[in-house]
Amino acid sequence: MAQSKELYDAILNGDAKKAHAVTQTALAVGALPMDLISESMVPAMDEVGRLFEAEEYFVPELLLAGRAMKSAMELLRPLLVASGQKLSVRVVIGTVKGDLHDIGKNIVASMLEGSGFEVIDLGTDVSPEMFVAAVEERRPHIVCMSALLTVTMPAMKTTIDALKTAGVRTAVKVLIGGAPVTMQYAKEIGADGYSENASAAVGLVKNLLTVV
Amino acid sequence: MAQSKELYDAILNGDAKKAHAVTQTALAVGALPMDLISESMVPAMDEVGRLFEAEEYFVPELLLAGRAMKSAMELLRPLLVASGQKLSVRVVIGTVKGDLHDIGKNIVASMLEGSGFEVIDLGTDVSPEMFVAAVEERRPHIVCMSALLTVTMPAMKTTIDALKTAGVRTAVKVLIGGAPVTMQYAKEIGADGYSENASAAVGLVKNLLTVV
Amino acid sequence: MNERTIREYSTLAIPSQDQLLYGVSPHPLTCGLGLTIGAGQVFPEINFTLPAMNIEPETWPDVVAHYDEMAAQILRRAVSLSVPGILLEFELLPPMTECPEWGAEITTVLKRHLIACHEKHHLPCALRVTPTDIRDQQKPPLMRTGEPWQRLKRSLELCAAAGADILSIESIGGKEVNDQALMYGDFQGIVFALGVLAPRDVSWLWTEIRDICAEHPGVVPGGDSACGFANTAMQLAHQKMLPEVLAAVVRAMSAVRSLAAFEQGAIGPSKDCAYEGPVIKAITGYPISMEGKSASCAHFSPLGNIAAAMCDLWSNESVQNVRLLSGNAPEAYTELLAYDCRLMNTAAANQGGALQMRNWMTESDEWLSPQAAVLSPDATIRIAAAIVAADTPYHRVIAAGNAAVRVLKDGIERQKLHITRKEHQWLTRIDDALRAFPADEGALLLELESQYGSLYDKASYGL
Amino acid sequence: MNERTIREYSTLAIPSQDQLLYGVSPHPLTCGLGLTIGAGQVFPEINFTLPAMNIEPETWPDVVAHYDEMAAQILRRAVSLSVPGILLEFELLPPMTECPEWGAEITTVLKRHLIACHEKHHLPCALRVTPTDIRDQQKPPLMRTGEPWQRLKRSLELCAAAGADILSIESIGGKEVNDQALMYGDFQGIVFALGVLAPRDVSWLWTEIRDICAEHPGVVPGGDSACGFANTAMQLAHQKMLPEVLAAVVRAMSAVRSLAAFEQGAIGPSKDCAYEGPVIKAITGYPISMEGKSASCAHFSPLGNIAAAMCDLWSNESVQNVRLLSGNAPEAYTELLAYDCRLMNTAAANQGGALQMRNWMTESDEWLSPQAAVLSPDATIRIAAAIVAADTPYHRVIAAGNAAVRVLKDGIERQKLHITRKEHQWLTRIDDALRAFPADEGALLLELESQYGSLYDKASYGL
Ligand code: B12
Ligand code: B12
Ligand code: SF4
Ligand code: SF4
Ligand SMILES: [Zn+2]
Ligand SMILES: [Zn+2]
Ligand SMILES: [Zn+2]
Repeated sequence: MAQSKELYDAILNGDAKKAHAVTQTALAVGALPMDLISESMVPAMDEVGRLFEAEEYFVPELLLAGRAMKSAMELLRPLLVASGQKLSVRVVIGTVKGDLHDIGKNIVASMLEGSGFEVIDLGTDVSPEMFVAAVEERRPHIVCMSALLTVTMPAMKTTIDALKTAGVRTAVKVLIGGAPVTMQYAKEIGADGYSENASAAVGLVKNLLTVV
Repeated sequence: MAQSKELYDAILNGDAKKAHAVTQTALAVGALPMDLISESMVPAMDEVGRLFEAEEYFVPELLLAGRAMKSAMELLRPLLVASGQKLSVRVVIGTVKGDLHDIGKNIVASMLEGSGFEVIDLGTDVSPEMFVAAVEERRPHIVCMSALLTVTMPAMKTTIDALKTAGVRTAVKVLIGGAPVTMQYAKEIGADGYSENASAAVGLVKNLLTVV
Repeated sequence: MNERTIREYSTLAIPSQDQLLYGVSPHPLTCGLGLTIGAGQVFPEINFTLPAMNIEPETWPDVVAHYDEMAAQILRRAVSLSVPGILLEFELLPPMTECPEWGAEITTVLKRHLIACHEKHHLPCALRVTPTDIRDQQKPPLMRTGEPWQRLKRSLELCAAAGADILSIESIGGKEVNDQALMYGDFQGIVFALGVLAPRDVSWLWTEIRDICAEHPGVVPGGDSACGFANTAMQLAHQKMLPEVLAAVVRAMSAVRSLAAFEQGAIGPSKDCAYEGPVIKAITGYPISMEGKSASCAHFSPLGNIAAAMCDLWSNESVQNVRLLSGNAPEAYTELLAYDCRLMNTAAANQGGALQMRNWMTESDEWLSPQAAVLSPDATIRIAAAIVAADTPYHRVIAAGNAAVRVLKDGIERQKLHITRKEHQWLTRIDDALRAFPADEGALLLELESQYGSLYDKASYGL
Repeated sequence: MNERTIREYSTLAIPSQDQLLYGVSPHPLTCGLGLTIGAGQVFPEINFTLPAMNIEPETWPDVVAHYDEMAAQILRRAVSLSVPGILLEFELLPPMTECPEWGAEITTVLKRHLIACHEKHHLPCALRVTPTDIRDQQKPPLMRTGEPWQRLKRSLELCAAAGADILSIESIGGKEVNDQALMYGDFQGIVFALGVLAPRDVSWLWTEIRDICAEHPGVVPGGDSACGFANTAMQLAHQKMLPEVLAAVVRAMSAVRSLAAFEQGAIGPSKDCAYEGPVIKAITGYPISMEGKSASCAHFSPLGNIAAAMCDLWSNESVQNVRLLSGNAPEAYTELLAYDCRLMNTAAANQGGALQMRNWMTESDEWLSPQAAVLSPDATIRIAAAIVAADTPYHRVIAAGNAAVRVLKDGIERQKLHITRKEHQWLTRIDDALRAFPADEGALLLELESQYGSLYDKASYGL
């Protein structure tokens, strides 16, 4: 399909404007939203992921592709919602209380978005109360916490405890990450997963969802 | 007192034969055992400790002095026991199960002996059961455990648990040490104390006794 | 909007790379308890931090106990290895800056150890204290006003009063723009952050720090670090998230903002994690601290040996108080630093030895990574010369970037440096971007307004 | 009782200290996956172990996961830093030797990583496996018979079958006497342990190991270490429990027992913790592994740089799999080793560079500690020459002790070495003791019978 290839390329090249335009044209000539997603957009993002793994793409290419994907999705999302299709898996993400490092967290967020998840980014220095509130109000499937300081790592545990106290711990899967975090620590504090880097984080989320 | 000075010197110089002989003579001319101990022997061992701290003495001098002290004590102990004087604090010491390193443990044992404590050395590779049996049979005031391997450190906890199960944990104070051991680990497993080296270990035992 | 005119540093304090050696700098610095830095010997700078734990009133006694233990063990090792001098760095953790009294308390504890050790063993030593730049707590961050700045200022003051010998900081002005620009590989945004915003903040901040030092006799204004810019890029390149050539060019450009601290009165030693140090040293002649393989406890790098080539202090960046088989990690890294320094000083004690050793350290890493290539003595002089030849921070950043690109291209041409096709494309892209900048920083500001305008507070930069 | 006659090594393979350099040995060794040791370059030997944890059937999967993770991270770093080759050492922990299948399983896991890495990145590499000498489980220990020896033998066999490229051991024959003699500073007992008991055990044990290797083509009999003797003395001296001069003399004497392994067929590389390595290299010409500042994770030492002067592999001794700020400690120490080796190799690539660098490494530490003084190239040749000039292990140990005492006394006379009054007394005492030994080892055995006879099993030493 010609159109599909154009959208595919626009995303691969991180061209948001083009992606938007191509999608608009495709919809006008009657393409189905789900087809565009599954035949052009998802394969494009898969290829982006592959190129990144192969060290052919760096983060900038990745983020630009994600941005292009997003601009196409802006057109598709209302149509999908209207047609009642359950689409999006929601992820709440933030850097824990006391910690202002956000680069790693941002990359994880962007890659999750790039993979089609709905990401709610709470920013940095996020208190346990703020995480709890976000879970209660936004009903995400996944909560991601990032910490780069050894002295803020304990806030991950505090946050999990707060989710328990609020009675919402079982409603979400909790993932943690950041340089000082280890798998063992994740086990210790009762998180559902940990990964060393952003691409593994995407895999982790996908795996967890098959279990949700 | 001339005689006292001779005994003092014999111990300081690590001359076991001389210490024995001098003590014998002193007792023959009517010296009181407790006087010999408090006026000659304890001050001599204190001086040995001081020289060691000042890096004037090495372990060999320390051990030889301890040996001299012991040879004098052999003569005094029966007299003290006969006169009903409560003298000795008993320490059970050993390297934990799976661990064969014993040099550090031996030094701690020797220094405790040198300081006048009764030391029961269970050797290396000592199982929790053996520690429990020793506590039940010998009724020590203190149990000392040594471990040099990170993989045998957990045996310290197992041993403390075994003491609890046997109902004798509260009857003794438990000290632990060895290169990989930390104060924090001691706290974690509920030991009563930890020290980094043998001379500090002696101080530790003395401190604990004022609390026993 | 005015472009600020730069008065100082239109020439190099060390004009030739043959004089750019480790252990010596034109303006040696005597500080603390008899420690003279840059007068012939390299000394260890040891930096240490807490293991994973909470900092709160209940755990505070444990926190103090950790620092107490670390200082005792570090100094024990230093004495036992007869180091000729040592610098301790205390980098405050955020809660210790939030609550300035806490940072000051630890400062006191550490200084007490140094004094005791100096009295007993005559060890020349000093204490560097680095409060956390906590000004980025709101978005956009306020740099010159507001609660965070007030606390940071008080932290600097209280630490100075409590016994700091050197004050340093890793300031973050401009980072709010740089972070995003870096992640999107947007070279314009990076130049704006490093050439317009950051130097303005550094200049302002260091007049404050200089004044605080002036009020506390004996306390030295040390230096700043482009850590949040260039080391972030390095970490990202290390994780294959950014091209190495981009990280290398960012490194060179970051020197301009750190230089601004010296223009306002900093006199060194610059921060260990400031790999822009050699450029600073070539320009100002003040001693610098560096870290490389010695900082493998804190981060990996392609700069293990070359980083030492021109250092005056040799550091481990940071290590947690965790137990290793030998003892605690801070003591272990003290031993490492002590021997590395001893080897450098031994070579330097021989005629021509420092130059020989420096060249080997350089040769060891120079062409294995673009990030190492821009750190060689040759590259240092080229970048430094380009900077002083330009007139404003904005132009200096472009000049530094250009010089770095030349260093890399020359290496490629001489078939010394080998990079992937992908890295090549990026290098060309950067080269092109550098040619396309407007002559005037005001024009760039306008151009980027829609993209970055909401990220930063103009008043915080006097804009 | 017969004195055994020594056939081999009556001359030095490297007779002059100018040829005694790092990275090169007369008999280079090719092993594992294309790794050639001693042919010009120094490679990292990285050794790694578990954090504090139990080893038991329930935790076994965690144990395997730790080794898996460590191997992956170490090799990732090695590749990322383009090391020209690497040796991994797996030192079994006691339960892994008690249960030989366990040790073999980890061996398999590690070898699998090496093979994959070699295939993907063409990294020359090899695996050294060192089972624990568990023969000292009863008192007195049985060396040649009994359950512990059977398990140890099986462990060596299974590890060889599972993919070990080099077999090594740190054998403990004679230690049962040496431990006590050392603590009482009884020089007679020490000489008896190191000159009579230990060499007999090493000779016997290494015919066994040589035979096991012969049955597993490609598996190399590496070397032994006097760790339980000389490094124990070093640790005790470090803690100010024994005089440094005693530890230094013990070090020199310990070479005799480790040499016995080579007389029976070991061909290197000798063990990292065997600081007697340079003497072995001078005598046999086989490559050696050493450790110094690089092993600060495992133990402190006064030998940080000098230990590298003549090494062919540069090791970290052992590090636990604990998290540092950069990553896990084994990966961090891999980085350190990689850069240290790179610097040495860079110098060696220049004409005369290896000699120059070696001399600086030597000069760095040589006279700051008696333990360093006996490790210099000059001291190495003197001790090695004294050893080969004597006829039996007993006489060799006395000769090595004498040579070490001369090295120290010369250093003092030339006012290079400065030791305390107390250390002086000990040196004199040792010197006197060395003169007073009977000519015949049988006489010494009789003399010490009452004091040490109960500590060791005569049959275990063929006595
Ligand atoms: C850049 C940086 C900064 C920048 C931060 C910029 C920013 N906007 O984030 C600045 C300069 C501001 C900074 C400040 C400080 N820093 Co800082 N910083 C770093 C540095 C060099 C790189 C961090 C980074 O961005 N890495 C790149 C990203 C991509 O990697 P990442 O964060 O690990 O994320 C990846 C994975 O971990 C994972 N991941 C991350 N989050 C999550 C979440 C989930 C759910 C999952 C699954 C995965 C995942 O995926 C990511 C992509 O692959 C590190 C050094 C290091 N070794 O990491 C120090 C470091 C973290 N900082 C440190 C320190 C001490 C500080 C300061 C306290 C310094 C000071 N005294 O002022 C302040 C603290 C500020 C605060 N309150 O938080 C120390 C921490 C020491 C400790 N005791 O914990 C470090 C380790 C440096 C060191 N070696 O000493 N820092
Ligand atoms: C000598 C030595 C040996 C000798 C032991 C001789 C003997 N009879 O003890 C030999 C060669 C036999 C040996 C064998 C092994 N060893 Co070993 N050994 C050492 C070494 C070099 C020195 C230990 C020592 O004696 N120190 C001197 C004494 C005086 O110090 P100390 O024991 O710490 O004791 C002091 C204090 O800790 C304190 N203290 C000690 N106990 C107590 C108790 C109490 C109650 C208190 C209050 C205080 C206290 O006071 C003492 C005096 O100040 C250390 C290295 C090191 N960094 O410690 C490795 C070391 C302990 N060994 C190690 C290893 C791996 C082994 C082996 C497994 C090697 C192998 N693969 O074959 C085997 C294990 C044998 C076994 N089953 O236990 C590792 C442990 C690693 C780990 N994962 O835990 C170490 C740390 C070496 C290293 N850096 O890798 N070893
Ligand atoms: S590289 Fe060092 S100095 Fe920099 S943020 Fe990091 S920690 Fe601070
Ligand atoms: S110094 Fe090394 S090799 Fe030796 S016992 Fe110790 S650990 Fe084993
Ligand atoms: Zn920094
Ligand atoms: Zn730092
Ligand atoms: Zn070893």
